[in-house]
Amino acid sequence: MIKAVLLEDEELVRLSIKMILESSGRVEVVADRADGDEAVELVREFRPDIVVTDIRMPTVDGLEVTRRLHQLSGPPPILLLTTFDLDEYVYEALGAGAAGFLLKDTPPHDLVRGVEMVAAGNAVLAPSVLKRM
Amino acid sequence: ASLRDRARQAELERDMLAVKAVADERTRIARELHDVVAHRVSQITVQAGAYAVSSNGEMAAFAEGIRQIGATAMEELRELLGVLRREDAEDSDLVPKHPQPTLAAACELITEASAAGQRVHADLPSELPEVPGTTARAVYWLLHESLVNTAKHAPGADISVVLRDHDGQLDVRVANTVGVPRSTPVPKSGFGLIGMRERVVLSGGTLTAGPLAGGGFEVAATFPKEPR
Amino acid sequence: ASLRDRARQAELERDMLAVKAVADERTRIARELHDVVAHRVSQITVQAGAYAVSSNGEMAAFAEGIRQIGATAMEELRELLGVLRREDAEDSDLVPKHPQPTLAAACELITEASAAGQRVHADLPSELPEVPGTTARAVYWLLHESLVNTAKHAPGADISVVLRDHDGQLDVRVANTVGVPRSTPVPKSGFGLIGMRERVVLSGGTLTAGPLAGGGFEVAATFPKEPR
Ligand SMILES: Nc1ncnc2c1ncn2[C@@H]1O[C@H](COP(=O)(O)OP(=O)(O)OP(=O)(O)O)[C@@H](O)[C@H]1O
Ligand SMILES: Nc1ncnc2c1ncn2[C@@H]1O[C@H](COP(=O)(O)OP(=O)(O)OP(=O)(O)O)[C@@H](O)[C@H]1O
Ligand SMILES: [K+]
Ligand SMILES: [Mg+2]
Ligand SMILES: [Mg+2]
Ligand SMILES: [Mg+2]
Repeated sequence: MIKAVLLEDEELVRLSIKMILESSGRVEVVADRADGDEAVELVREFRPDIVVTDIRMPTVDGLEVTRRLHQLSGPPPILLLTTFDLDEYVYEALGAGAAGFLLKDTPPHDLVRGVEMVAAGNAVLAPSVLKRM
Repeated sequence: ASLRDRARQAELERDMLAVKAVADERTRIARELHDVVAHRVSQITVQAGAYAVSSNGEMAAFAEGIRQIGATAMEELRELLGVLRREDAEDSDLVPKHPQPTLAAACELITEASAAGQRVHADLPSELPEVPGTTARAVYWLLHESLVNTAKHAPGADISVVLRDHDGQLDVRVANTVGVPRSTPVPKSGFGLIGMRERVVLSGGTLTAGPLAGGGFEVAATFPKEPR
Repeated sequence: ASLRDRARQAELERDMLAVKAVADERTRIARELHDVVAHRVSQITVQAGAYAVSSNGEMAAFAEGIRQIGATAMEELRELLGVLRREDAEDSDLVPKHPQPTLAAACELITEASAAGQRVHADLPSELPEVPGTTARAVYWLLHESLVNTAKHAPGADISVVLRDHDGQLDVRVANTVGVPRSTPVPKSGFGLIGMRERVVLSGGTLTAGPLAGGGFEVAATFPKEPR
């Protein structure tokens, strides 16, 4: 079972993504929060295989989460989720060490697959971004 | 400044200002679309995705239908926003990539509407004429909006679509009977016919649209078959 | 043409072209939005509406949630389309169209909210200070979103709005009591406060927003009165 920490500020979206990941029977969301401010503590406490995080959040965003986690020794791989692939932050976050990035409206099975891939140490990019790179 | 300088300056500014004004406007609209509309559509799509993997079969089927429409809308929004944000002036005209509407695609709308349960009777020429792109696009969106409008404002109505190719022009007429009165009112905004008229005019054609004397509604347009 | 004519002509064209370029662009985008995006969202909303009356309770709740977000998105799209379509040439200057929010317009929101039945107590300076456009705009949207949020998340609450003009800065505080609990849940998305914060930060101000210790909610911002 893949242990995931999920960060997403919108409750509706957070619950939905949790439901999608857990319905696969292969991912367990061990902690979920509406902000990135506790990311480091959560990783220390839960030792997740992956951190799945929204880019835009109220105080500590996905970009800052990525930076903070990359100061830890042996940080878990990070998968960014975004509403939009045109987000300027995407490139910055990838530069900061995120392993992948997917759109929130990725079909459920592809989202689960993305999480599995990233947790297994691969890089995953939304097809629409790959096209532009 | 000398008059010559003033003239040169104003000419330069004229061009730069127009470009900049459009760019600013695009940025603002793009922002609004991104922050407001795309945000909501994404919420819908993600939530529908969660229910699409539910073990309740009926629920999953319904949610998957919604999820697919949402995902399509997101793609379309991305495309529109991509165009709005694309800075290179060359291909910066807002040509919609998505449906590249041809007359054949327009006629397919009729088949789709029938499949979706609308009662459409079509009278089309045996061979579709060659027409300029602006005409094909205008016909496509005219049919699209008319069929949507009928479903919205006159559900259950009989619809007649006629395309006639004669004397170097193309006539398109969509008419519908009254239909079943709605129990709950639908939101009316009136942007559909405005856009329709603009597209027809852009292609060099003319449009009339309005209620029929005996009840029902009619949209009728005439297009030139040669580019203007 | 004489140089003088050329200069005058170019200056005139400069202004007209910019206005026309923006108008054309808007019109194109408005059509695309209406025909493509609004159409999809409306499909979602209509379908969800049909299932919202399902006898399967879980299904009905899910569908109603989707329907509400869809309906909000449609409203927002209509508003955006209305803005894009607003034709009156006079005020078609190239600055953002939305309400051109001034502090006075912001304060009018309070009157409107009272008229609509919200219980607002306002404490405003006798004379509204001059502030930069970005500040006025941020204050406008702050008040707008706060009043909407109160109606949505704390119906029936007592609302206090305070504007204080002191020491070269402008303080704005909107607070509300708990209000009556809702029987049906409203869709929450959290976009409002994010947008609010972005606007405040853009104007060079700072914002805090969150629940009050004794229940209720508070939004408080401080703005510089000089442009940055
Ligand atoms: N097929 C039709 N049958 C009956 N009434 C119609 C029909 N088509 C249009 N109408 C009337 O004409 C009005 C304008 O149509 P239009 O498509 O411009 O706007 P709308 O459908 O109300 O809103 P939208 O901007 O979403 O398209 C409608 O509100 C409706 O009253
Ligand atoms: N006046 C208020 N009273 C009580 N709770 C509030 C108030 N304002 C905001 N909240 C809480 O803060 C959350 C975030 O508010 P925000 O405006 O960002 O989002 P929203 O209103 O849920 O959705 P939307 O994106 O449509 O604005 C709300 O969901 C609500 O829980
Ligand atoms: K977001
Ligand atoms: Mg977010
Ligand atoms: Mg219409
Ligand atoms: Mg809100």
